[in-house]
Amino acid sequence: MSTLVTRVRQRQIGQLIDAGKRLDGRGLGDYREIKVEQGIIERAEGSARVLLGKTEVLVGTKIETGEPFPDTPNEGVQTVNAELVPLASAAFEPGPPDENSIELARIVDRGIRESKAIDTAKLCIEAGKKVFVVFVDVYVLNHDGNLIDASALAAVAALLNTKMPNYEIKDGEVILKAGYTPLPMKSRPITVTLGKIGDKLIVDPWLEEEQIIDARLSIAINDDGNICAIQKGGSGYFTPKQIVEATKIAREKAVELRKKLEW
Amino acid sequence: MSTLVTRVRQRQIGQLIDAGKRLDGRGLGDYREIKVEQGIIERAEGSARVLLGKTEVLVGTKIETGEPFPDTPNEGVQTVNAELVPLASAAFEPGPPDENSIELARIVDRGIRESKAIDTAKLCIEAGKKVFVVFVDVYVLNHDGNLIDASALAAVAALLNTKMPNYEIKDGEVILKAGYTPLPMKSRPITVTLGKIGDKLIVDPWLEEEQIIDARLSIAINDDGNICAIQKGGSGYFTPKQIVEATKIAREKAVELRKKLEW
Amino acid sequence: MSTLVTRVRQRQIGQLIDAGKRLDGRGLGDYREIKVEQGIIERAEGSARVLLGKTEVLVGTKIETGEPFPDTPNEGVQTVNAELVPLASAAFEPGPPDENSIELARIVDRGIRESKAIDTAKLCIEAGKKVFVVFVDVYVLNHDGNLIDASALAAVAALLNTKMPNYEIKDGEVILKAGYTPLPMKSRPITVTLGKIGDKLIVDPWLEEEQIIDARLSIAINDDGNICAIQKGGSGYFTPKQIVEATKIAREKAVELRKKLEW
Amino acid sequence: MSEKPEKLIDKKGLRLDGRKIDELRPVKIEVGVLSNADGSAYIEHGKNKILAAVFGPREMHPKHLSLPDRMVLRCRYHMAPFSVQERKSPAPSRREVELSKVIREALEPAVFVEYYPRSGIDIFVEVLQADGGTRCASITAAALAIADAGIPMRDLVVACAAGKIDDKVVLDLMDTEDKVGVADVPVAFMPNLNAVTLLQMDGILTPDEFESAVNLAIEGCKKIYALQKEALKTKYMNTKEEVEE
Amino acid sequence: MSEKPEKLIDKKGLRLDGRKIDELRPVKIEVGVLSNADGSAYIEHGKNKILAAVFGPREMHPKHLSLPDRMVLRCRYHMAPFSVQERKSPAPSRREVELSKVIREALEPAVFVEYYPRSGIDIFVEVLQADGGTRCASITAAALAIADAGIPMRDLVVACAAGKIDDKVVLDLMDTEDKVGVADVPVAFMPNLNAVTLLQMDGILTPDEFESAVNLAIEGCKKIYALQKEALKTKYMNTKEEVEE
Amino acid sequence: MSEKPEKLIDKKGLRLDGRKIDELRPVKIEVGVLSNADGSAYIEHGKNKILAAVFGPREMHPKHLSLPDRMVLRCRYHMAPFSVQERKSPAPSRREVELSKVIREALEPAVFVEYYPRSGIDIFVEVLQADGGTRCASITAAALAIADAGIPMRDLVVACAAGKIDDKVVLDLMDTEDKVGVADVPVAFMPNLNAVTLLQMDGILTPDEFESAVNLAIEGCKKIYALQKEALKTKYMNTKEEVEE
Repeated sequence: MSTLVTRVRQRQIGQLIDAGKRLDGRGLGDYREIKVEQGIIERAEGSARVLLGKTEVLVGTKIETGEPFPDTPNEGVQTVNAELVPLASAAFEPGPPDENSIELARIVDRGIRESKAIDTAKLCIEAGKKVFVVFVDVYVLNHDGNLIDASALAAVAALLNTKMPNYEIKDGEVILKAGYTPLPMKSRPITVTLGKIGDKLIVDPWLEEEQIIDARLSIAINDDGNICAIQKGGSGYFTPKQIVEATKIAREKAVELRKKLEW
Repeated sequence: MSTLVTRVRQRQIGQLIDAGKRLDGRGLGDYREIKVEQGIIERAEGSARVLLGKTEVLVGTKIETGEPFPDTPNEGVQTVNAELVPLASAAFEPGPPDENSIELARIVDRGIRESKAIDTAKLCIEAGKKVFVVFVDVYVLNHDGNLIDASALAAVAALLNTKMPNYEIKDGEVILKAGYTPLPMKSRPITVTLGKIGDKLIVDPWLEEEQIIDARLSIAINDDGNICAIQKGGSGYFTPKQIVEATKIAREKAVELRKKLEW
Repeated sequence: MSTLVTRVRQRQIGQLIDAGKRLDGRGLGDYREIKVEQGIIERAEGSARVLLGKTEVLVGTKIETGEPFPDTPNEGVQTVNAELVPLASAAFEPGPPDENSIELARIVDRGIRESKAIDTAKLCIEAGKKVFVVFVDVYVLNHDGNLIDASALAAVAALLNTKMPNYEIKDGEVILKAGYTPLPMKSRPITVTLGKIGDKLIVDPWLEEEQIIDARLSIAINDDGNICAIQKGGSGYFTPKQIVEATKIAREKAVELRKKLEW
Repeated sequence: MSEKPEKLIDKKGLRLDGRKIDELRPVKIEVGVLSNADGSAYIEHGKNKILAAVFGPREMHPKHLSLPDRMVLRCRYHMAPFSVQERKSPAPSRREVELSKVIREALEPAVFVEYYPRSGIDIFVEVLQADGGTRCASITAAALAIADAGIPMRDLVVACAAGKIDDKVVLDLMDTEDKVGVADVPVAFMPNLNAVTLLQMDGILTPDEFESAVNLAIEGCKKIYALQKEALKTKYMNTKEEVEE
Repeated sequence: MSEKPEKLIDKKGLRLDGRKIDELRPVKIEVGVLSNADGSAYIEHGKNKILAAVFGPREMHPKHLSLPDRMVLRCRYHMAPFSVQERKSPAPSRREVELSKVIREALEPAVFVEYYPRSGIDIFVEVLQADGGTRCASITAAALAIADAGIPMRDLVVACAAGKIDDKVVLDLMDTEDKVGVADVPVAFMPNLNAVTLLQMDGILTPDEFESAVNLAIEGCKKIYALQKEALKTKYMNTKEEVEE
Repeated sequence: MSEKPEKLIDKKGLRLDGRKIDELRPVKIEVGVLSNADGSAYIEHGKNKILAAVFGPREMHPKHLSLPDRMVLRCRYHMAPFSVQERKSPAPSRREVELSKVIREALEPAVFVEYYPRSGIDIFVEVLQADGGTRCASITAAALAIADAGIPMRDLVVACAAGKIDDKVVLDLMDTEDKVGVADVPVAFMPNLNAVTLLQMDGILTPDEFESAVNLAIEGCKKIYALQKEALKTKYMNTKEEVEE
């Protein structure tokens, strides 16, 4: 698209939102169509694919044994990594993670960690020495906006789908046994991202909207409606009043999105 | 050389080969002069220098102790690294290995590994815990074409020249004893590279020929004449018939080159 | 400053030095004002800040346990790192250490190491297995010339300020006890840097002088006046006579600088 | 680690997954699966699940990599951390660097690179799940992604391996056969031009076995070639329908 | 490792360091502390000791990062190896990369970026000692460094956290409260514009607690804002004196 | 690990390898040994085996590193993995980075850099086998490689160390003497200009010992200088013969 066309279109998107409408027909508080598929990568301990409109994110989990952190010797370890895979967008380049993929990984990580979604106490094999490490790899396959919500949803869906190997301990060695147990989960945090355009808040901004929003606010909501993580992004600001409004919207939308996990 | 001169010269090289001749007087199936010197780096456990025309490759081996791979707990480890040392060519730049040096290392590695040249079963110190690791470092000192064959030959020559420390095990610790034993070797694979120009195959392309060949085929041949590794390279193709022809030539030339190791 | 102004000014600096004078009024053998503050970073095991004119260097030390080097199983480990922090100069860029910061770290390291300033024999916890590791982190906060002397002085000041945790060993584990002991120090090496301009030697060149000196010579002097490390830098040379003269000056100035540590 | 099976071919001549000696694993191909790439394709070959995408032709960055008389191909073959048994670090391994190179060189003979001087295309291959033979399936998918991007080609490139397990030359090794077997010979092929564009070999084969393996792999290629063309046609039909609606 | 305290607030309603629930730690600010930077500031906020420096506006390297219609801000938040309990490697951690981004985005709304097209500024933050709340203190100092560099701003940016410890919402968590507490809510604010430019949250809060925390943090910001302006004035007075002498 | 010898000098005043106190190790030099480099030299100094090559003068990449009024020298000192007792990783160590710098600065005073503005030369040094004193032997070889590349020089640079072992100042420390000895003083020298271009010291020396060591090292340099010139002459004679044939 030429720059001129882009600008005309951006102005149009902005004017529509100002009037409470969106280019793709959604209301300001509507998500795009959401599809969640669980268990599609058999080699992974757990996996899920989320389609949020044309945005596509695949999350796979792997479980390995490792050492606990010194300050939590009785708890398993959770580690989240995100790859903005170059086939997802002409703007993504191969190479070590940049600030965008690091921020994405850390937002997804925080939503799960702060809500204590994984029951890490049940992942301890030998206190202070050996625990299970849960690797959550977020793989962005197509970028059409709002990677945060799609990634967070796919991560929780993959964790709910994750199986742990049964094991026993003989002479300090972990011996795998037949069968699997589901990964012990305590909650299902949902992250809802809102964009601010002028004095309007929109839910689930897609790619072209992301290019004109002043700022975004991503809010993780726990099963009980409490807030468990927040991240403001972008070069603009929110008023305190907008922040309170955003948390209300996020709590409502979280209920809606969480249903996608009950399939 | 100016681009024009280069093109005229390249055309000339191509036309000669078409007529079954080469600029340096060789026949299509002839190697350049080959010199192999073994044991020139006293600090290394083994070493060899190969001159293939003006192409010069030095290989040094080091032996250390380390852990075996989980799936081969009773076998020593072989690891090949190649450096396209910047003094070898204006085209080589210092820095981490690029795709050319990684491919070179992996071709050399595969020739040795797939032919089971090193008797890795004899390099086990304590099953699953401690084995000997054989480092093979390929050091390209002057690049005048066909680095693959020169490197593969120098690597095998260096391995044949490698001495292992005598040792005994006391309380789980490796105690070195006086004297050395030759590294246990089971075969001497030879890699022969052919270039394709039009419908002609040439053996041992040198630098200027490399710049005009469509593609190359590197074939590792074992002592018994069997094929143990192949790598096609370059942006062209071979017909199935040419591939069969190439393996025949490779088997003949391998016998010739292997004699250089018996010096 | 424009290039022309710079050149005029550089010529002026050069001419003054030729006449035995310096732009800032110092004599050729004078240091700028020196301030040493010890113990300003409470989280660090030791710390010191040195102001050498406007040059500002902060050094912090940390003590951790680690493995000794195989050839000195009974000795603790000293490791020096230097960061040319980008806020210290428009010429410093963030990123991995470049040759200048590596050289700086190694000069500081050598002054301490070769004078045996730290009594590393007293830092052994369990021979061959566990020793104390002393991390010396040199942090250049403002660059106005002669980073070497400021860094070396700050490093020794920080080491003299360093406290070690008391500990006892139970079942091979290090158990920390209440209280601290000073890091055992055996000497206080001082590094003196001289610049050569034409046939003149100047002490403590500041930023603008550094840009016109032919070469520098950094000489570390021990408490007893012996020489314990030297580094020539820069693209010029010294005559043998100048070298001898430089060592004499360095021995005198070292006495002067060492007094700053006795505060 | 799974245990090594003693026999890879049973008395009836069937392999661990019930296939005959010259039988391909099931192959499923879809073209045009990603909205942001200029061309894309998805392949399931056995349990391999692989996405390929092409961006370009476009200007090269950095510019000095571009060539005055032809288009430059760049290729990245990459495995997802969860695609294999033990989690793989996302940083490219030496194996991935080598495969990126040989895959690029397998595709290049098919592309009319002289049509787009001073420009480049980027070919990205992501292995979402690996099951032996990922380089071959990657080539098959990447060739389709190039075609889907509308880049003129001499022919599609299709790839398949043959190999030796127990004492037999067989088609299309899956993971266990690849690891435990005697030899593996991946081959990429342009059927219309009778041109082999990738050839590698691991293991030990007599010259005769090698020749059989190459020929068997080429037979496999030809079968997958039909599926490639089918997938392209399906994409074309759907696009046509969309346009006509 | 220090042991976890059982109670973070005592019976008198005082915290481990004797502060009341809505009390800030001592804050000391100095502007113009580095001679080579175009602007600089030093802050002690509790035991946090942080230096911020600004270089620019200047040409961007590499040039292709510059923008035709605005100035680009770059920011590096970095911790000295000796700033924390266990020595930190000088290589940037993932946490430092994220904080560099959110700090930059907290400062950007304050800067008239359109005044300096095709140019850039570099903001360098060095944490010399860390004590909880380093990102907030970094923003407070960095905003002053930008102002000290003479770059036109809509307002200063000031930052402070609130959080929940035991069962209370409190102001300005120090290290132990941050680690042992229930939740932490760092907020950056432009008081004149009533604009929140950084907002993060860790932990669990009810919607009401969250709203209280945001409001409390903003109150804290306003107090530090007064100190910021004081520090700027002091720098200006000193400079004026120097000029008049 | 080899055991530490108790005495490095025996009763007859001879060292472990039989040398006298002021005796050099055997030195063998060859110029013009690599066909692709613009200049090259090979040195065996004791058991040190070192190759040096020069490329240029040529355009600098990236261009912004070039200077309008002079040629830029770049230098990489690098050790082969098999050059030392324990295999060395091929990635450059901090020691190699420092030595690259001091070697470059030892060579630079000899080169008429103002003759080639906006251009650069690359000096590559590869230590194939190390035996103590590699930096000195590297300088000796690199200076010849520069001369062999036809770059105008004020003088050759030649280098040699002196040091203290047991209680004596001695010439040209080999590996064990370097590791077990008291001090090491590597010196690079331009004999015609009486100019010391590299000077480093490790260990402890009194001022008098230091002065003796520098003088002894310079004597060693002068002897090697003769061999350098011999090697250049040999190269020149051979080239002349080739041309005349």
